[in-house]
Amino acid sequence: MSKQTMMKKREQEKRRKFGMLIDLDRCTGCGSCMVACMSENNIPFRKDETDKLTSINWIRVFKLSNHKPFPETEICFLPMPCMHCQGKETGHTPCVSVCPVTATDYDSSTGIVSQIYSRCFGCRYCMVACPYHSRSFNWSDAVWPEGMEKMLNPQVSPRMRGVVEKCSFCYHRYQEARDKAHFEGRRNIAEEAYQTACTESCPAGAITFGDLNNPGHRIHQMVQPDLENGGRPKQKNVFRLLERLGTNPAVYYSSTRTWVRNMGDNRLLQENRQHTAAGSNLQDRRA
Amino acid sequence: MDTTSGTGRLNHCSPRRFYLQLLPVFVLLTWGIYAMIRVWALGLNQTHMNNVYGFALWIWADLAIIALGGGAFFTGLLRYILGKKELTAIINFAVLVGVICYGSAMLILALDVGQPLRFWFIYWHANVHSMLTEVAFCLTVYFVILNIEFLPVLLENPKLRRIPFLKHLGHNTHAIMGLFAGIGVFLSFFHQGSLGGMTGVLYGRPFAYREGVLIWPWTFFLYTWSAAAAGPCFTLLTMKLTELVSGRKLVPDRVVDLLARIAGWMILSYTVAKTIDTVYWAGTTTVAAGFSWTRFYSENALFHGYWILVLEIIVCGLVPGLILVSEKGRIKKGLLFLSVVLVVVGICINRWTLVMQTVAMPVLPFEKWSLYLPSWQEVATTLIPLCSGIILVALSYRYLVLFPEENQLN
Amino acid sequence: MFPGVFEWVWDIGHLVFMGIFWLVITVLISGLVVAISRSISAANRELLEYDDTQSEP
Amino acid sequence: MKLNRRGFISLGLGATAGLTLSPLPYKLLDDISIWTQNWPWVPVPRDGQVSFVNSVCTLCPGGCPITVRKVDERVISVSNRKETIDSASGVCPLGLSGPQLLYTPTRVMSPMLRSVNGFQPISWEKAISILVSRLETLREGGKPDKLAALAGSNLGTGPALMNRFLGAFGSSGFFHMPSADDAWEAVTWKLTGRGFVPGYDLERATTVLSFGCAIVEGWGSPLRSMHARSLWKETGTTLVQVEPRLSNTAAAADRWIACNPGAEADLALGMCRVLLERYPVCRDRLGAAVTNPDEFSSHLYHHYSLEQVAAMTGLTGSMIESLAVDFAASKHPLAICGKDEGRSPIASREVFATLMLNILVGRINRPGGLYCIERKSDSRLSANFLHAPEKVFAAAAETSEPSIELLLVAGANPCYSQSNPRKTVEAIRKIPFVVSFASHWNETAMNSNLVLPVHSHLEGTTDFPVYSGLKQPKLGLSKPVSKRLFNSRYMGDVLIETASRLGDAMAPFFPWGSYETYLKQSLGDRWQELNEKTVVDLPQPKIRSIPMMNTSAFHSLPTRLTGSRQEYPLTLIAKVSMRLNNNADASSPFMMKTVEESVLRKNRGFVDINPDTADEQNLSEADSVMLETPHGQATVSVHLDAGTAPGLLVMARGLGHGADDEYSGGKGTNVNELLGEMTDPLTGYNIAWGARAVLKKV
Repeated sequence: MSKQTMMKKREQEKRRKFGMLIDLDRCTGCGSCMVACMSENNIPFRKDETDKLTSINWIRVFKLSNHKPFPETEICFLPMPCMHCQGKETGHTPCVSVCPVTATDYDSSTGIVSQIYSRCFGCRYCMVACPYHSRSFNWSDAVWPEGMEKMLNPQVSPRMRGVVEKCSFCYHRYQEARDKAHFEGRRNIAEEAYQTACTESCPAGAITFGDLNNPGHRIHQMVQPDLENGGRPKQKNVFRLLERLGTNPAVYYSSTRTWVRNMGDNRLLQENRQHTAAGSNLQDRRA
Repeated sequence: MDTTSGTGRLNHCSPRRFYLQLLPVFVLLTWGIYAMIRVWALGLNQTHMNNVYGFALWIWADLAIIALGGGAFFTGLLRYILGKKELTAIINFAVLVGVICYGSAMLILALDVGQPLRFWFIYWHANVHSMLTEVAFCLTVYFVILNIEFLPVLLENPKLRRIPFLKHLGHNTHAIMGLFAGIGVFLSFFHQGSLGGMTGVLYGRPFAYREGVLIWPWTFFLYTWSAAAAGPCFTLLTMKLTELVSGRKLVPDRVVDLLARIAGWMILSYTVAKTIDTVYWAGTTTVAAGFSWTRFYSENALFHGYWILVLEIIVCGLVPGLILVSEKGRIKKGLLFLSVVLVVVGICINRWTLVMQTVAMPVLPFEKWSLYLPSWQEVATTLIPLCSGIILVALSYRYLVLFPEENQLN
Repeated sequence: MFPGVFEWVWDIGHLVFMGIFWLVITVLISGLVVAISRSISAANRELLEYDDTQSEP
Repeated sequence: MKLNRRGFISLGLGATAGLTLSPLPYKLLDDISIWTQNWPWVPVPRDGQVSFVNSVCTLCPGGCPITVRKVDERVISVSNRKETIDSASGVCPLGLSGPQLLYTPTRVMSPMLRSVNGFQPISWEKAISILVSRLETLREGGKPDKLAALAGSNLGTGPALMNRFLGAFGSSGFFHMPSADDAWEAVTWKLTGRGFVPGYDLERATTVLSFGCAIVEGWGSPLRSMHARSLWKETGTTLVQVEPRLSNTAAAADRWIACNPGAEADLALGMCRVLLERYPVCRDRLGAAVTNPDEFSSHLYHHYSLEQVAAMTGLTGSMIESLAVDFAASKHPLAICGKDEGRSPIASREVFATLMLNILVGRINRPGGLYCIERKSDSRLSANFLHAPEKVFAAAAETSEPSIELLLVAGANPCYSQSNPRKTVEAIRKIPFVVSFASHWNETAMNSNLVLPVHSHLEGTTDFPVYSGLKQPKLGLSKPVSKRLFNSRYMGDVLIETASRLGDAMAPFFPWGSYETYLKQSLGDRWQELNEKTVVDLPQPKIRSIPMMNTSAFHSLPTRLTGSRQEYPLTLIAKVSMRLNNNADASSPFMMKTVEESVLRKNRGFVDINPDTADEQNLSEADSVMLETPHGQATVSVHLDAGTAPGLLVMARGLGHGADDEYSGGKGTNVNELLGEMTDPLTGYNIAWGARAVLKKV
């Protein structure tokens, strides 16, 4: 192969691309990931958090249903952090490409989509661009009750009113691990040295986090990302949400249940619905 | 005395009566300003926007206002670049409307951002790949140009003319107006387009996403086009309203007819283009994204149903287009202005759906449609442009020469 | 916006965009300068003439 | 004049040009950008020395190991770090809320005395002298037996000390909130004469038949159960969930058996019958275990035919049969019981049926089976038997001359967590003087006369024995992770000081200078090891072989819901969720934030209802209704949920706390107020698993 392509390959190897695989058959919807994230990232809380449309969450747990009547009903929980999309062509992430002030950026050395709170001026264009609704806006001032500000994590700066925030894959933990490695004169960052708060807190062990480009990391084997195709999973039963949009998320899901996998793709879902509809019609005719 | 207004026109109403008539508008404006202050002081929790409706009433108002303000650049293009002299009768007014629209648009943007004091980051840390950056740059510069274009009109005021410098300034700026108008047209083409690009580039939002050429999605061109069509219509509409209020004839019929005819051809051609765009989008773009276009209109048919397409493309596009291009249609003034209204409404609907339906529509299969009702603060602030518009037009009409041929006509 | 401002990049898109922007600004300002300077001089001339007419008995 | 004008113009232009070119505007903008980043009200957390402390979470009986991350003296977060990432770890939402529960403003900050105008802070000195004088009056009045105490549990040194205190004072009125283990103990005690609690070998079982146990929603020791379930995914163990609704556990199970609510025991006995009919080996096992096998079998034959069981459970006969056959066919089948989190007392029948099922498949004291862990507390049993706290309070309230004059409450919140909380509040308020030891304000503290602040779960050293279905019970040691924030003390220290003040009659029984000395002494040589490891095995004798038992007492134990079907056509049951604190205290703000819209909206709680049932009642999503049971009523909204059995109403536990905390207070309804009581005829515990209910549109 030509020198250039070899150089490219070496580049590729040097680059990290952190990603997440969530096993939907293991997830129990307990909510630990959400709470762990809140406490790790100084996410504010209000007296009434029942309006989920104005509530700030870096990771949300959806409850999917197969919409069948009792007792054929099945449900499945789907945790959703920021997908850290690689974008159609690398870096052309839906939100990053539209931010007028470069307040959010795709770091091609980690595959993490950053958010600079002190830069964001709150136009919310990124929120409109994100098909996953992974971004939250600070509609009000964050207020910590007397004494509770003591629990704030110094590694993450609290946000001011009027800016957008989102999951950062606990970037500060990456920095910590990187600095530690650098200090110890190592290049590579051990898999266990950098794990997100949600991964760490999951009692069901449903979340796997690591470097998709690193064959040594478990996630690489569990997903087998096709790096030529924006990291499309080669592994059976592994899928991404809205694959067809070409956002190329770094968050993968796996489930052995077909109806769950269909939930990630509008067309599959539709076709599936049509099939079942046809089926029921037949039954009707027979009846 | 009667000639106090100094525009050399007689039978002006007394200042007292003039301002009394404007009083309700001022009241409404005060309400809007109160809401505006609340929003700036207390933050965007004053609105009913949420994490799904990141864009809402305000952004729609922005897009609509700027489209309608397009009359200034398009009339400018016809008058100064293509040299349609007869449009002199209305160009001043068109520019005034433009100034008002763009001024309001910028005000609303200042309200809409969460950190207004950081507004200048958009220039300072500009991300040139963002359509919004393009909009912001062009908008600001073009607003300056509009003011320059309006300067001569302002300096026509005899009181100001007494100052030689200003008199000459007015004359000189007018002399090189072609240059300014030229830049204005150039910029308008881009920012009108970029506004369309804003939603067009959202490849995460199948309802809004469009393919295109280079960095520009089709909506980029459609927006410029529709603005060129709707702008003049809005100018004509506001002019007509001014005529009704003042009870005087302000612009000769041939001018109205000319502008209406051009607008007619624009809207008609736009409708054709829009139809092609829609068909291609429905048949190809959305399918590639894994959607069937019917879903966009059937799942929430009451608020976002097929009726929107019919209303926007047929009723507010094709119909007025056909009327305006036909001699017979334009002869009947009632019909002419009806279709002008339709065009204006049509463009507002178009901007509405592209903002609202885009965010209302769930992309994830397991999310639901979410609906939104603006808070009174949003409504009140959105009325500011209307009120300030009325007031500015009234004042300008009273103290400036907006319609050069007014006196001959009366 | 200005070279030197944090994150200023020299890529093609940046150059084109900023190039056009500054071009427009330059044209605009020069246009204004011309108009203003002409007006000032004209105004002064007028004033002088005015003075002359005054100075005649 | 002319000059002026000219000067004016040039000046104006000059000034504008000058200003724009000067650095002033840009400096100004820069300042603005900095200023907009430092709103005065946005806190800037101080950085500092990071440290990790291993401890044990005592927020629920699970006693899971935790690692607390600190920056200087500040507690930042709770985790459960492991050396290798793929080894089981994680923390539940409640455990993760540790820092919030430590720093919350709802902490009791100093001793508080209730007076006519609310609670007033007082000194410890004063507080203790009040307590002492109260005790002295009791003693001088010759009625020391009118002193009673209620503890959260009967495990560990805290309750032991309290019990000792009462004993020394001359009162037998020590109670604790009854638990599932107490029910097991009582039942097995009745059956065999030896009380034991179940030690489930979940990890090695190959089929787990769960009678409504919320395995992934906090059952037993929550993390351990969760890990077990994840393990099953790998080992291929089948989880069969018997539950009337599609709970998260049912959803996580390999098979969901939608059995009628309250019919779990019937299903189990039905399965027993199938086993006895089909397999001689089962008959042999029965013969080896009970003194009256024929009586038991004939009882089954008469009352638990497939048809009868099908009628009771709402399942088909074939389903029941296959269930039994598959269960018996599995290598290591294990039946477990204890609805929801399996902490409140279980119906005797259910314990009995589950035990029998495990006996018939021969899984007692066998790998992957049910180990019998002895608990020798017969004295306490006899004391507690048919004396569940709610009854005692009720009695105390009814008699004209109160049977309790001074009540000490520690680690319990009966005014919320007991059935009929309203009744309990009345009863408690009738007691002349109530002292509660509490780290946080709760419903019971609000209703006491004297509130004494104790250390929160991250501030003190406490031993924490954990049974909750563990095959090998554990002893944990919770460490003082944070320095004490408020003027709080150990309950033990207060008791010791009080005793010494009460003079020679009491002092000799409490020779230790402080609670910690007592703790060290009582732990003896295990203290060192425990201090290092924070969790050690609790040496607990297993009963190798259960004594022959007589089942006759268990053949007819009617537990029917009160109220008529005509009047109350529906059935209300409760559901638990990891996102809410289902124990005595309120949920943390973070937990409240994770609660779904279908459970709570604004301050209105929801009940799940099957869409068809909703149609019959012509209700649609989020309609608000008046929910009435024979025990109480509440305004709620309905949530249409296909996973809920027709005719069933499901309400979340852990809501409707007293309004003292604006983050959790006054939100939703406390389901205990609607469920009321259902007394178990053998143990006397409240085993209300539901209530007849009716919905009325409002």
